[in-house]
Amino acid sequence: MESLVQNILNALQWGSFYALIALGYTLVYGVLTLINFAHGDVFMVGAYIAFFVSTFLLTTLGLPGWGVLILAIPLTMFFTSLVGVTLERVAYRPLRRKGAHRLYVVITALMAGLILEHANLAILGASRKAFPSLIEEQVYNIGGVVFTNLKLGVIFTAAAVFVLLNFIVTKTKIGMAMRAISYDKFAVPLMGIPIDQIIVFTFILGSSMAGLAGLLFAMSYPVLEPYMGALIGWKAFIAAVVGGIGDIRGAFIGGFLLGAVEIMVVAVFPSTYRDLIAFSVLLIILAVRPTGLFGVARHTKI
Amino acid sequence: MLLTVENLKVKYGNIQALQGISFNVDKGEIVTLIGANGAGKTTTLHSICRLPPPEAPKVVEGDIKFKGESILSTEPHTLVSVHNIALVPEGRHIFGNLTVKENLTLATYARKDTEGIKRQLKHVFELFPRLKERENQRSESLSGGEQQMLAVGRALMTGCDFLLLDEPSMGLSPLLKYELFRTLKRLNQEGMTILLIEQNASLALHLAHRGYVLDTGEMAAEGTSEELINDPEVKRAYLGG
Amino acid sequence: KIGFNIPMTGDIPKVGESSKLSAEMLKEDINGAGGLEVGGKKYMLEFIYEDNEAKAESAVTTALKLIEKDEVLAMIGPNSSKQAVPAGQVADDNETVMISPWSTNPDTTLDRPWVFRAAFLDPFQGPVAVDFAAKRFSAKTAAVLYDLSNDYSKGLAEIFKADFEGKFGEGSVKAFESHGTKDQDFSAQLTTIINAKPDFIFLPDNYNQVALIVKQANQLGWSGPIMGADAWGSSELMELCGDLCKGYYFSTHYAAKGAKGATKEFIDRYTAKYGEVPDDVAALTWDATRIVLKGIQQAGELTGKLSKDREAIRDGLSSITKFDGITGSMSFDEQGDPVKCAVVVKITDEGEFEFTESVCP
Amino acid sequence: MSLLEIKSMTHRFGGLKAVSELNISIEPGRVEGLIGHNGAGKTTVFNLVSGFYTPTEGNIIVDGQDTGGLKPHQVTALGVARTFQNIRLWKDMTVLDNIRISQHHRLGYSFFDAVMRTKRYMKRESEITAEAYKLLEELSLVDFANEYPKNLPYGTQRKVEIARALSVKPKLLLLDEPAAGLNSSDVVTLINLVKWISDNFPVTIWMIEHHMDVVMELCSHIVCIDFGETIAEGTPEEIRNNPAVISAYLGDDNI
Amino acid sequence: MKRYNVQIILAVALAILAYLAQEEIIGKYALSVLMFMGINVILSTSLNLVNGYMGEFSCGHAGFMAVGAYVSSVLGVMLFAKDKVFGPALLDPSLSIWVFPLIVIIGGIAAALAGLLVAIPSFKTRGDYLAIITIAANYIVISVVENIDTIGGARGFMGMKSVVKAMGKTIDMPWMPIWVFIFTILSVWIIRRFISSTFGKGVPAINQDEIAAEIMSVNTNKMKMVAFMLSSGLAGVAGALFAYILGYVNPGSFTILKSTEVLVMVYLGGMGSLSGSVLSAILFTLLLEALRPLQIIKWVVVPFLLILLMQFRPEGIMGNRELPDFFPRLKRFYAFKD
Ligand SMILES: Nc1ncnc2c1ncn2[C@@H]1O[C@H](COP(=O)(O)OP(=O)(O)OP(=O)(O)O)[C@@H](O)[C@H]1O
Ligand SMILES: Nc1ncnc2c1ncn2[C@@H]1O[C@H](COP(=O)(O)OP(=O)(O)OP(=O)(O)O)[C@@H](O)[C@H]1O
Ligand SMILES: [Mg+2]
Ligand SMILES: [Mg+2]
Repeated sequence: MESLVQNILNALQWGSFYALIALGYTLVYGVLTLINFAHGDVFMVGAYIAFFVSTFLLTTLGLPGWGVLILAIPLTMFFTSLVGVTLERVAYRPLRRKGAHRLYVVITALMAGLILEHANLAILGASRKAFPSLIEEQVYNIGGVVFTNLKLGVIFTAAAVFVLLNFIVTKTKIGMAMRAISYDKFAVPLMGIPIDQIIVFTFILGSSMAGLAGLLFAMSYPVLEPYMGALIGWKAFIAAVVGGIGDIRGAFIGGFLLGAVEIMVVAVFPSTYRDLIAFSVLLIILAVRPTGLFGVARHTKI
Repeated sequence: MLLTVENLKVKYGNIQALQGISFNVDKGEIVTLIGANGAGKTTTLHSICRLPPPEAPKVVEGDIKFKGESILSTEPHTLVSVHNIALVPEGRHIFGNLTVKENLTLATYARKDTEGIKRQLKHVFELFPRLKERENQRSESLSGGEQQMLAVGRALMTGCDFLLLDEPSMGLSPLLKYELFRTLKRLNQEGMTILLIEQNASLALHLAHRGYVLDTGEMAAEGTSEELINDPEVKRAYLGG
Repeated sequence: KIGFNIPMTGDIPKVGESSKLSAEMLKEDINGAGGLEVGGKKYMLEFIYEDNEAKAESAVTTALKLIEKDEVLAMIGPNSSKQAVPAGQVADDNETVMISPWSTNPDTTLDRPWVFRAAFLDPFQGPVAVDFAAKRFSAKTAAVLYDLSNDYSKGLAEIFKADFEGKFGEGSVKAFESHGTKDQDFSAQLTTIINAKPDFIFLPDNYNQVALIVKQANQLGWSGPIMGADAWGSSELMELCGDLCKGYYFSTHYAAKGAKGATKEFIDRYTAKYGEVPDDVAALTWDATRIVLKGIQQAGELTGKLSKDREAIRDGLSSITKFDGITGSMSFDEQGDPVKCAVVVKITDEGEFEFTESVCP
Repeated sequence: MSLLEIKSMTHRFGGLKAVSELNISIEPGRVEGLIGHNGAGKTTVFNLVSGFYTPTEGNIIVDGQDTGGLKPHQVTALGVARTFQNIRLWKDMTVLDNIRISQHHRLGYSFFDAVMRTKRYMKRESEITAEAYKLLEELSLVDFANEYPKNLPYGTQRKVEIARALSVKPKLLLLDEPAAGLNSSDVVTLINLVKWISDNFPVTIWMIEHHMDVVMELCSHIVCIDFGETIAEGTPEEIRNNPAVISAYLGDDNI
Repeated sequence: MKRYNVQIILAVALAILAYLAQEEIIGKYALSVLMFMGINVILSTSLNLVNGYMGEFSCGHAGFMAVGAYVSSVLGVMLFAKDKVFGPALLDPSLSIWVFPLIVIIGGIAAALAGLLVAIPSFKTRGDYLAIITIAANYIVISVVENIDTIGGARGFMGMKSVVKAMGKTIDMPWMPIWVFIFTILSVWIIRRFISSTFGKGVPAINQDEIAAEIMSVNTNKMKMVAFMLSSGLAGVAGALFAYILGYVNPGSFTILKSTEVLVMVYLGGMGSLSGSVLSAILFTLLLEALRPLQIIKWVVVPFLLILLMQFRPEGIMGNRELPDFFPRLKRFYAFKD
């Protein structure tokens, strides 16, 4: 029993990261139908930015841990969104302007991801970085269920981010504009909407969330390496799709679902079958709901 | 003159779609542009609205002036938000993944006057009661006619005073077609300037004050509606008799 | 002229980097002293580093390029078995000596007279851990967490399990859990393990994962002993793991703290030069390269004819009966595998790897 | 016997009843019309007949065979072809390919024939190509055989779409608003084309159209539906003067 | 006569290649690069069938490659080599020359069956949903292999070299380059013939308008199945050859990274351009070899070059055209589009 509750808690934490990254995938996808394969690596860069920001604040300014954290959150989000926006400006936008097939933009994203990884490797060397611990981690044990303040913080943040993004996308005009662009780019300027601004805004949102995820991730799993974003990025993409890509709720639920499936498979079955079972479960979900949990099949009027 | 088009030459890649056309629209007028398929009517509107690449036709020569100012280098969205020009595009291009209400709201993106928006919405629902009934339906499941109403309603929501319409009656039942034209007339009486493209030339000319006839990228005839209706050339080629 | 077939990009760039740094240091030493003396003549060393991207097919083309185009006398690496096994085939087919510093898969050298290695095999290290744990922790039960996609980790885990259960009976390994190479969250596996209440956890993982696993085990309330294997032995372990790893043990090739003689000298100089304590890859590459050099010296003289020299080097290598490396003294068996001792080290409170016990085959 | 019989067919989209208890039968050899207000369910009826939707209730019988449970391509093989309200040609393939591909149901050779270039393949391929050219010839589209549809004028695209449907060798040809977007002179051409097809091919034509001139000119029998139900049927004359049709559909042309 | 021109040219090319390899005029290194190039050609052309011609976004090509590699390896080792698990050789080694192509083809067939795993969901799903089904399929294949200890699990599987050696002992020829050459040509040839037939043109019809295709008599489900199975089958063939060239397979060689490499080749060449895929596979392989001296920087430079290339040719090297569209004189030799 405790171990079930314990694993639910584990799943919530792990799922939070999938969810946070999946949200970024889904935002960009929701607007441009672009699978931004560089997103996992933007997350990695986010973690590194968090690392540099925190060590700078810790050592050079000598701030206390909690102060560093409070400053590091906005700074990391800001710098990471710069990375995302730069990618958009330098790599994706020119292609869009030329009317390239969207999959060429996807491949460009893939390439951009490779560049981020290996530029990091070339510049910083192969040594892994240890993320400094910013807050005193408290281990609580309630009835055999063990958790830390960090774990709760992560889960709470993911939920808060979801609520915020969901509000932006469904309730505000800018959110409507984002959805409109994904459906029919042609008519958007006719509504007086500056299309490029909306796209940049989307990238800012998505990559700052990746930055936030990077910071939290680095705090929870304090070993940083250039390839850390690749796998989790792919899996978050899968989570986003299973939830119904382009849908904020889908990404959120999908992320937690994937986290839960991975954790629960390990908890119940021999752990060597984890990928096998986890991905089979996802296939079954897609077989039952071919457009993901929240995805709506796009009507083709004929 | 509200809108002046001077010697407009437009290309798609190497294809010259407009060979240098000139026309103008005055405030409060309904002007119609008729012509065969592929004559360049849509191209003309798209050049005015400066659609973003890659759909954009390339203006190689000539000028488009709005209220005496060239609008060739303005960003497309500012035409709507600053100059109050709205286009109802060919093929409707409604946002199918948004509800009817959201489509209408979105069109007010650049507007800040909450009161004005409210009034406008009421007005649109008055013009098209069907839209009110379908307010919360995903708009891609609307029928063709309903979508066309939405496209017009959406253009009105931008708060425009100059409306460009590209074949608005395409696919509409006769009943609705007449209704739409009556609506356009009413809007015009309320002060809206209208530039209308229409396949059904006789209907268009009956509505409009003036008309232009476009033929493979060149202006073939122009005049008041009466003059054109009675022009034997025009009659033979465009009025089906 | 010696070729290095190492992963500088891909999954394990650190391995390539350590190899390269270590080899560079050795080269400077020898060339600084006027070159390597073979049969009375001095030769300047030339090392060629090629990136195999941690990919099997790339390791093969790299090997062929080194052997054929660059005409190296011998090849060091590849390091991990995924690349070393196929590259070993290439080396063997093309009659060029290859020595893998790090690969532990028996297939790498099996029936390949031209292929050698510097590290001991998994079957040896598993029992070392069993014996040590039984003695030191008086353990009767154990739990294992290993990397399923890493053949080193998997092999070691399986051998450990077989040996442990052989000693303490079926079921004494109370949990046998796995994870993937790039995983970062191990909470579910650890929950299972901790609930099984083993006497200790055996963790044959790479040091970067060790850091994460130990931290997460702590967060889940584990306070018992953990024991690891040679892949822990990186200077980065302490940097990544911090205080949490202190007090744990692992078996490895050499102990940095309390090292004497050549080993100590190596460690000190490497540390001074690169600002980090050499990890096991660095030490093994150092030894592997020196073994090759010794093989060359044993060959007597270099004729300048490639195939003949290569053969001479192989014979020279096989004839090495005893080699005193910084990772201990070793000799090669008929497969080209080294016979050498393992040491078990303890991570001290200062974060140093302290010699605890030496286990020889 | 009727070529097509729709028996008390109902179709729902979620809660919306787009077609309700509809009974229509189409007699062979004629040109028939289907009119109705926007959203009346006309296209939905065509989608049901061509097998793209399966009716919630009721049956569709084509030439004596119930199409229940058949896939669209199987219905096509039974002899039902159609055009679309918005042109749906394969835009990046030549007109000739467009025509050839829609003979897929009677290719008569397999994957292995195609890869091995067997005799059968060679024979069928040349037959198919010859038939396609013949059809293009008849519809005087042959000049465009190697053009891409996207580069053709709108009116010609409509015509190519009709040609593509004919290449199926249908017994029943469904035309969904063929005159939409055409200007007056193209409309005249279209009327002549449909007449000519009806006279020269063994095919029954059923069309949806909002252009009253076209419908009145071509159709010998017209059904008018509203909210998925028949509100009137008869000859053009009867329809034109039917008060229900006027109030629900034709409207008042005084602007 | 004209019809046979290409066949003759290819046969001569094969003979020259075999001769050069036999006499070691091209070294083994160059030869191995050539062989991997051939494999990349098979991979990129076969993926182009699904991603370019059919317009799906399959990202798990390496999974099918793995199936082909493992099935043919196990089969070959079982038949012709002594192995710890599979016991002594079942057939006489001299038969290996004749049986080897069969083994490769069986590897392909096994991969084609695995392709069904993806083809069937594709009836209902398109685009990006299908993309992750292929990714999942890739993961599942790897996971299955890792969990089967008889084929080595993560440790990998070997013994294929002895099959290759058996061929060489029977008749002394550079067998692997010959087989790779033959299978590469064969793959391109099959795909080309398939997509130039009216039957095969159902595939791009699905791409351009699936609804129209289904309603205008194309059995879309069947076409998808054929396309997916052909594509994954050829990937399996490539995998089989890959396994025998290396003499060793390891699940780590067939991860999603490998899949993305193939993706890059397809889009670099141009969607729906067969000659583009061939060309880009060749260029890509050469580029990676040529830039070796850059070491770590290589993987910054290569993607950067590719991004630059896409800025200038946003439709890939060839777009959706074929070589003869650029060099009309080639048509004299061979009509690429008939
Ligand atoms: N995006 C484009 N690329 C290339 N050529 C185009 C493009 N759009 C239109 N054309 C060509 O430009 C010419 C004018 O087209 P346009 O769409 O303006 O005609 P139109 O008068 O609106 O016709 P319709 O009544 O069919 O809408 C035509 O010959 C058309 O083929
Ligand atoms: N896929 C769908 N999902 C939900 N509702 C639909 C769908 N397709 C059509 N409808 C609804 O069914 C009704 C009938 O639509 P249909 O397209 O058949 O109309 P129509 O008679 O062809 O109209 P038009 O003349 O405008 O083309 C409409 O109210 C429409 O909103
Ligand atoms: Mg137009
Ligand atoms: Mg309709």
